[in-house]
Amino acid sequence: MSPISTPPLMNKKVNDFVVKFANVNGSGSASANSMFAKAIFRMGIPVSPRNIFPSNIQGAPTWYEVRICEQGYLGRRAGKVELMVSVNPQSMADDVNEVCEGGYFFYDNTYPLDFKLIRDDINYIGLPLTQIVNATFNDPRRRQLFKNIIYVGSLSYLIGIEFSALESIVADTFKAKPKLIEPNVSALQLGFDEAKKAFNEPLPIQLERRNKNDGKIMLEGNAACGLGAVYGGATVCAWYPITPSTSVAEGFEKYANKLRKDPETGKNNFAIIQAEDELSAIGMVIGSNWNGARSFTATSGPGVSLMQEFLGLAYFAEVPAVLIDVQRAGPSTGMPTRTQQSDLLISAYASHGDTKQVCLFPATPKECFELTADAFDIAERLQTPVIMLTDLDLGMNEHICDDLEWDDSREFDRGKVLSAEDLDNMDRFGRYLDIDGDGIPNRTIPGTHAEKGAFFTRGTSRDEYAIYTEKGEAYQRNMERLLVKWKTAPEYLPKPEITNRAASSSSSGNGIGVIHYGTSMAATHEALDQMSADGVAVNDLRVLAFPFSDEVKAFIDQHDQIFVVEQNRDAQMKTLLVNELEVAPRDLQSVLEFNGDPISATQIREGIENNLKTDSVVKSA
Amino acid sequence: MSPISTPPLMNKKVNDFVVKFANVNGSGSASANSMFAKAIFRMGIPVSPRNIFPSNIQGAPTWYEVRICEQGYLGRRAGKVELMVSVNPQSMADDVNEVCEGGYFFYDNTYPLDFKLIRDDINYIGLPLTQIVNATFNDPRRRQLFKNIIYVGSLSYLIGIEFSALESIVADTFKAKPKLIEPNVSALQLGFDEAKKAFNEPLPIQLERRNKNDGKIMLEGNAACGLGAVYGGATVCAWYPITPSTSVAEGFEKYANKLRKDPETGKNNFAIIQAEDELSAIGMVIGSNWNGARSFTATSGPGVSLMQEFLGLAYFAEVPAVLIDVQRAGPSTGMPTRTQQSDLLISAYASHGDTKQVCLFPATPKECFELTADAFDIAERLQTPVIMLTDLDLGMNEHICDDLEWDDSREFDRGKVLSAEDLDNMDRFGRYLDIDGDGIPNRTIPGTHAEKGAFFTRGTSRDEYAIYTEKGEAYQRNMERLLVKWKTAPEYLPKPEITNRAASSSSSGNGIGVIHYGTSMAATHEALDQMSADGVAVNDLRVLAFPFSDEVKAFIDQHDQIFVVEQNRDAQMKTLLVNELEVAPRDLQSVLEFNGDPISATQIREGIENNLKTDSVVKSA
Amino acid sequence: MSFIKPSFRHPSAPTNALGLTTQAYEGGISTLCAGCGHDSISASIMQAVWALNIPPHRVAKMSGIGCSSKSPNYFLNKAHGFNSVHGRMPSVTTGANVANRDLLYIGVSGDGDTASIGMGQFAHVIRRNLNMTYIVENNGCYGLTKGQDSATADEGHKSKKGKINPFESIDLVALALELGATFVARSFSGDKDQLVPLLQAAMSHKGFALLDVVSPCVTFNNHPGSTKSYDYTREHVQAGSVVDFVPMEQEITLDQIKGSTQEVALHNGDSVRLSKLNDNYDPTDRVNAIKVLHKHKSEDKLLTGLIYLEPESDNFHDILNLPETPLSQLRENTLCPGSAALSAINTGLK
Amino acid sequence: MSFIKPSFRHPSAPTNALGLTTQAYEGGISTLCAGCGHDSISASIMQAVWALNIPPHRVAKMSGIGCSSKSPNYFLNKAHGFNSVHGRMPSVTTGANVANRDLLYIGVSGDGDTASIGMGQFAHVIRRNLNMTYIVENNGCYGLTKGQDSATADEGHKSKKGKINPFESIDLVALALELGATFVARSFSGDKDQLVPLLQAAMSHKGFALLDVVSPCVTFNNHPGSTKSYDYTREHVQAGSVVDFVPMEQEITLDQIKGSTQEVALHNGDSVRLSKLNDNYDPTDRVNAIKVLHKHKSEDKLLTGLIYLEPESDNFHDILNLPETPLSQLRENTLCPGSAALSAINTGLK
Ligand SMILES: Cc1ncc(C[n+]2csc(CCOP(=O)(O)OP(=O)(O)O)c2C)c(N)n1
Ligand SMILES: Cc1ncc(C[n+]2csc(CCOP(=O)(O)OP(=O)(O)O)c2C)c(N)n1
Ligand code: SF4
Ligand code: SF4
Ligand SMILES: [Mg+2]
Ligand SMILES: [Mg+2]
Repeated sequence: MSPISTPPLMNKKVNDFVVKFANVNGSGSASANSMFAKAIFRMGIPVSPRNIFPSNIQGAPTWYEVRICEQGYLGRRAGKVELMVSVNPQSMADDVNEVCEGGYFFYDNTYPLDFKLIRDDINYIGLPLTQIVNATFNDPRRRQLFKNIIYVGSLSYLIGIEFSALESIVADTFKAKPKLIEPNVSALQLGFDEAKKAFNEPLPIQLERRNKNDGKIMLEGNAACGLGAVYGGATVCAWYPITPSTSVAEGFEKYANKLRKDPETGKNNFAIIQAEDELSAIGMVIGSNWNGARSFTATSGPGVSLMQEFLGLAYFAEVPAVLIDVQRAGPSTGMPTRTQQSDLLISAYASHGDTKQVCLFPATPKECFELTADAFDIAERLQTPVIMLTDLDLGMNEHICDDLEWDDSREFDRGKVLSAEDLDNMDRFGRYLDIDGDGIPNRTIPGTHAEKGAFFTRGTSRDEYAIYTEKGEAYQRNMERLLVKWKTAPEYLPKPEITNRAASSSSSGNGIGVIHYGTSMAATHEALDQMSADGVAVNDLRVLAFPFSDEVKAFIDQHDQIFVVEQNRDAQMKTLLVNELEVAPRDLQSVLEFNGDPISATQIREGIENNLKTDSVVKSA
Repeated sequence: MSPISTPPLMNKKVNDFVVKFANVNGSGSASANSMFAKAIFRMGIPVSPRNIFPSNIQGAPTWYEVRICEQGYLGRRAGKVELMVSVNPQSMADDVNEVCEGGYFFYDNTYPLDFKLIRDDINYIGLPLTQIVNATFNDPRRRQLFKNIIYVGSLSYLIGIEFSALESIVADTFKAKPKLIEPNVSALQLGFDEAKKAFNEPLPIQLERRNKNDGKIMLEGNAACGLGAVYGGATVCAWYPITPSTSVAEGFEKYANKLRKDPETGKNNFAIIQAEDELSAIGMVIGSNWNGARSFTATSGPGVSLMQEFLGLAYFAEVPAVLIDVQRAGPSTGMPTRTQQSDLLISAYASHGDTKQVCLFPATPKECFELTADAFDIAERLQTPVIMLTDLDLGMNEHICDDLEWDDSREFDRGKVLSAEDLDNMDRFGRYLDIDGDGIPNRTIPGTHAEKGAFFTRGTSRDEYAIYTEKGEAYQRNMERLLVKWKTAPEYLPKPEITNRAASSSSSGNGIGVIHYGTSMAATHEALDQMSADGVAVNDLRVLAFPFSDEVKAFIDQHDQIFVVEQNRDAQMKTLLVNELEVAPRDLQSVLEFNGDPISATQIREGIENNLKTDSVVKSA
Repeated sequence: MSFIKPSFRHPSAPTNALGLTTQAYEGGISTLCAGCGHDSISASIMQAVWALNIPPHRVAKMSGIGCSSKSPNYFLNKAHGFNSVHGRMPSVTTGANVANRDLLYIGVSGDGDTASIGMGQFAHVIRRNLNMTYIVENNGCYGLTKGQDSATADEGHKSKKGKINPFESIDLVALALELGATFVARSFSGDKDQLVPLLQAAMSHKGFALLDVVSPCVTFNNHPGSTKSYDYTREHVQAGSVVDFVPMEQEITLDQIKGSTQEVALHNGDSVRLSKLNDNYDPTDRVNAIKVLHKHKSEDKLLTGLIYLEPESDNFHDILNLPETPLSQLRENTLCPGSAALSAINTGLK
Repeated sequence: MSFIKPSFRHPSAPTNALGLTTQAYEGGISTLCAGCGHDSISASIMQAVWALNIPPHRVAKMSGIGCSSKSPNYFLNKAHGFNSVHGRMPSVTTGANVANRDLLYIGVSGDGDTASIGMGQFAHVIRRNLNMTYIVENNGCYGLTKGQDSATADEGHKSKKGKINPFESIDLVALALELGATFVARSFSGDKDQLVPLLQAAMSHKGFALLDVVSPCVTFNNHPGSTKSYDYTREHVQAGSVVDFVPMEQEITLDQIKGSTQEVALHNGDSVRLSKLNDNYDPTDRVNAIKVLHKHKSEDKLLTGLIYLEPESDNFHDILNLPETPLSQLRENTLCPGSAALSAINTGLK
């Protein structure tokens, strides 16, 4: 099929390759692309699709990179791709170069290929897509839309997507508009048939049905956060649009409309407020929580910067608040459609003065769901803001994860909120009095009691009874109590997840440990499993929360060499570990990736192997 | 003089005691108080006065604590005071308790003293101040104002302030309103005479003329910053009122009006803009600097929180900016009229994403002057924001320091700004191209050249030629260049100041080192000199800038035990040292004070001595 | 610090319908300067809430930062208060209000807090027609930071330091009208007779009510040359529709009402009685209100009174389609859809 | 991405007084959606600057964040631009402008950028009467974040997703009038004949000039039900004082001018010629302008044209008493008082 010489042949690869689609944004390719990934999911094969989109609305190049991985590794696979589906002339030159040796470049051959795009080490497979749609449809919009469906049909033939899987997705997608089912299936069939006609045999990269996705779903992290907020009892969502966090509020809206409308009155048992900016959004969240309603906001880096003053108020006045930061590449506007984990410092020590903020780090949509729901309990229990740090990769891409679960016996933990009865039964109420020795005082909600419990919430110094004071001792007592609370915090936070790959500790040392968090998980596990398979055992600990629980320190102490994997330039998690656990910085080596792409196993493995101290290596069992 | 029993006698103390005035704020005591301190200054005796004022405007207790210290230590002296001048009934109970054993409580005995205020271990000295003023003046406002002058006159007698020093101050103060000189001098004389009449001898605490203040001035740090900005060539000051920074802009205004009005046209060669908030203030500063005018703002913690987004933009787009943060006790509104050093983290790593910001830490008004002027050179040389961290103690109190100096041959360092000619003589201009290998690119000012040098400044990712890009490699190159610039930075920053007290390094170890910064200087030096006198030699290093120069790391390496003295709860400088220099946290021990009072030598000495490892002690020479 | 509890206890200590004397509505000792206009407003607020028979603990006192924003400390001790951050009272109040629609929200702000740093939130809380009373204690300066001109300082006004303000002032009343506020009034801290009924009407209004109250800063802005001093204000006040608030049960007649009167119904069934300067003034005509306002301004007169009222409008609770039960009172059974619903969702994600 | 360079090259390539063709005023290739109103505005801006004979590099292009705020990239490549942060263009422009009074400042913002997050800075840059042209590319939505309603979305307007907007829109023109803006105009991206002269007049005005330009978002806000679509706007536009800009040297006559005309002098000696719909309309009467605006609105008409102009007013440079030489050009000799002055200061501090 190659126009010039015979390219190298590719060995047959089953369920282990990458397909990348080069589209134009705003051209409606998104639904065709997701149909492609979903069909593979339904075939029981682990698959991880990722959108790579520009910070503009229409007409710019956009890619959809789908990794298929029998072994279930869902992180980004670095390197070139086996199959490029090129439907964007604009980016073709770059796209051609992305194909691996012996790989395939699928393109619309209605027009001849520019000879400059010809490489002799890859295979070109052309189908006259434009010609086909022009011959089939009259309406230009349909031509555009169905072109995408047609190439999915062709791929069905070329790499073995079960046609029935595609059909089932079409049926599900257009359940509400059944008239659209038939044309879509026809378009798929057309693509299939045309490909079959043109190519006498399918490609050596092939999909084969498995059953690896039983008990699993495919979901975007942001939607999962929105759903988690519904389950966690959030009633007020105040937000301001910003990529890549917008779909958190949209997710909440979608699920709340479905699950939270009063069936009798039609009233909303929730409120969604598009604020005028992020300062206002977090102000509303603080106001609602102060007044007894669970409330949250979602934003990204620039929003977190704008929320600093309010975060300091909430820390110091001890008002619960939940903030979901879907991180993107900073600083400043940075690369707003690329991923990064670089808002740790601004979150953990948000605001001027001495402050410390609780942070959560989910790694999967399921954890987005769970930790969002938990965040409300944590915020009320600890009476402080909880900042959940997810990222664009997790938030805006569909990821396979386990089915979501909910324990119906679970009750919201409202923390130490006093009822009117409690107030009646107590002496003087002291809002900032540490009665239990855990640094967490009692709290009252406005309107609770006619005579007792009212106080003036403020960002200024006050004594245990919330009376304004400028006395240094009272101020200091309060600040020290906040540290006691900080020590209490891990008790209420999710524990780290530890995976031991090393045989039980050898005498020569305890080997290598890797610390990571959030979306570095998949790639880290992949890298370490590979190393393990190659005889080098590496344990890992995934941090789920800040402040750290003792297990994190123990893990560091138990290993001879520790790597910290992060998707930022400045090793921000390392800074937190060093600062809070009093670990020596030179005991933590960083593996950093910060170019905006999700980190890959290859990068992690290289980062570790290039820096291994041979005496800390422990062989895998 | 004591109403009940004979209190212990105090030994004679010359030039080494503390006098504290308890006033009502808004009562006009400020000028009388400062006359008191200034007179001592003019007697050639080291003196350090401090205002302790409430966060309200009128009627609340306010104190003025004046330390007189022959040896020249200007830090706050902790502990009780030798003489309390009590003119505020409201705070009398507390004030009485502040007097040291055998000390003196000076009060208005027009009304009898509440017996509950009687301690038998101190001396009460009463003068009928109210009665005197009522007999002397008719106008209630004059009665109020002159009461303050009268007690200064009395003190002149009681502790030996040279009357001529007071007279000279009155003459200077009312140079423009000579009619006021006589009544003020008379009031002083009246106080003097009444005291002499009432008490047959002066107190055992006495002032004696010295010549320690030759070549010295007395100035507030904030005014010095304002003056430094005039000398540093700032033309635009954009600010928003906030305690304790307001007087920086006021200082700039005062000096600019005096020194920067065009004598011919009467036009202002400067602009002062009271912005609508801090976001706007920093935005204006960035706009001015971008457009080639040196510009700065001054604020305090809450303002720094609000400026985060813009600080990230300036870091990433590489726009110079100067920000003076006069720190106060946080978090949130905190204790707005108390001092603290707790905005280090929010400044050093300001904004979301990976950012690092240049910070300066002056310790004296002279340094406020110099570092403010330098800050503009640094900001333009490094093309980045420079955040100067001073504090309420330094900014709002008069401190003795060396005469200000200026080298008339000094030129502003505008950094790598290209002229039209430069542009003509070069190939393609690359705004973000690292030509010199120091990470600092060339810069152009709008309007310079008709054809070349224009570019689009932005907070988004771009390549070396300022062309928008979403390519990960280009983004990464840029972020790495910023790190190169960061490494270059110390070259242009003030070096740390090291004081060696230990004899040259002994074989057993290199002893103890103390790291401090800003207003902890005076108290640290005092503490270490004391220890040295007592045989324990301790060296110290004062940090003047962030990022740290190599000397800081070397100092840490050279000592067996390092203490870091800070006025915050969370050891923020330690965090920076650990993070940037890869020092082990356990090698840095913190001495922290954060209750809002300026740190004292006593606290520092205790903090060190309670934690001394005996094997790191080196005897002083 | 005034040391005077702004109290207004009557010898016979009358009680309201709840059986409470005004004492139950008092606050802490004021730390404001003696004579500060803000303290008079606090006294009027207590009086109004008392007269409206609202239990003190059913009020939420919201504020930003400034002398004015401190003042909620000095009334209604039994009510919760939230002294938030500078210029952001509206957002905090919006959140609080959406959480619990059953409290009465009294927001107290200053002209610095509102017209400078808070301008954006001010505009948007109006746009949302949040059910609250928004009081600007307007002294034309930044009291707490020692008297800088604020954005409501009049052009040509002379500051205590002698500087002439070169900027046109922002008229919050005109702005609120333009932004669609549904209740707009102005008063003077020294005119309790007008202020108390206006407060009552504002608090009874079901929607956003702005009350711009000229409140002299005795310390920094009460000198000759100031256009926000007691003297200047007294001289330039032009009482527009003087207001009397008429609770459903009982009609109060005030002697101060001059001219012909018109009764405008409020949402809760109560009504305000307007006393107008001339018969053409219709306080429900927004465009006319803007015109009259500008006319008074051009004549150097300060129009006070109820300037605009839109009795029927959807407030933010209506817009959000909220249930009668406050959101803060909903519990797990209402809020959490449970595992069965989750299974269905899982199925949809396969 | 339109791939079309918004160029307007004429076959005969006319040159302006500087001898430049319009080509010298072009920008980069637009990455906005094909058909986006913003691109038309860019083209009009180029045309206006060209026609005003301003050298391209003497312009500073200022913006916030949004599709609209990106557009300065697509005109005047030879001018510096500053794409700052969301909603804060006014402050950056204020700083820049004070630094160098000699450039022409063109600020481009969006309705999200201005009426929501940027509301405070918008109000205050008006209050300062900064000498700039402030263009709001008003599409009633947040284009760049995919079409959420903005605060200028009209009440009752239907979003692409089918939601009805329950909030009253903020009318930036009315607001600017109320806040004292000295030049206020509205236009439509599709009406170049009106837009170009308005831009020229705005750029010649010595003070703050607001140009609110309805600029349909073809992708998210150009559907039936939208009140900011091309169709809706075309139908509802009511051209008020249509404007022709008359440079001092040469008079342009435009056929579009209807009705009687009135010439209003601009500060720089040029003038604008107004074509009024009726003889009573006086664009220098602020209160009347507000009234007329509201009247049109109540009749569901969108008034475009030059709505208000105050030809004589102190702009921010005057208020700050700045010298003729831009501050950015002052050097050590002027700025640094030197050691002798410092000695005197030292003496005063003894
Ligand atoms: C973010 C922030 N900036 C500045 C301040 C300082 N500050 C405190 S009160 C105030 C102005 C108060 O003026 P206004 O709202 O008019 O209240 P007033 O004191 O006049 O009643 C300012 C600027 C602050 N607390 N927070
Ligand atoms: C602080 C901050 N918040 C949110 C965003 C996300 N954001 C980018 S553009 C935009 C709105 C743009 O709307 P508008 O100004 O109307 O411009 P348009 O795209 O419609 O031209 C928003 C909210 C951001 N960049 N920064
Ligand atoms: S400073 Fe002014 S506003 Fe503040 S309390 Fe005093 S009089 Fe009132
Ligand atoms: S999304 Fe709308 S505003 Fe943005 S470029 Fe496209 S059409 Fe224009
Ligand atoms: Mg005020
Ligand atoms: Mg828009």
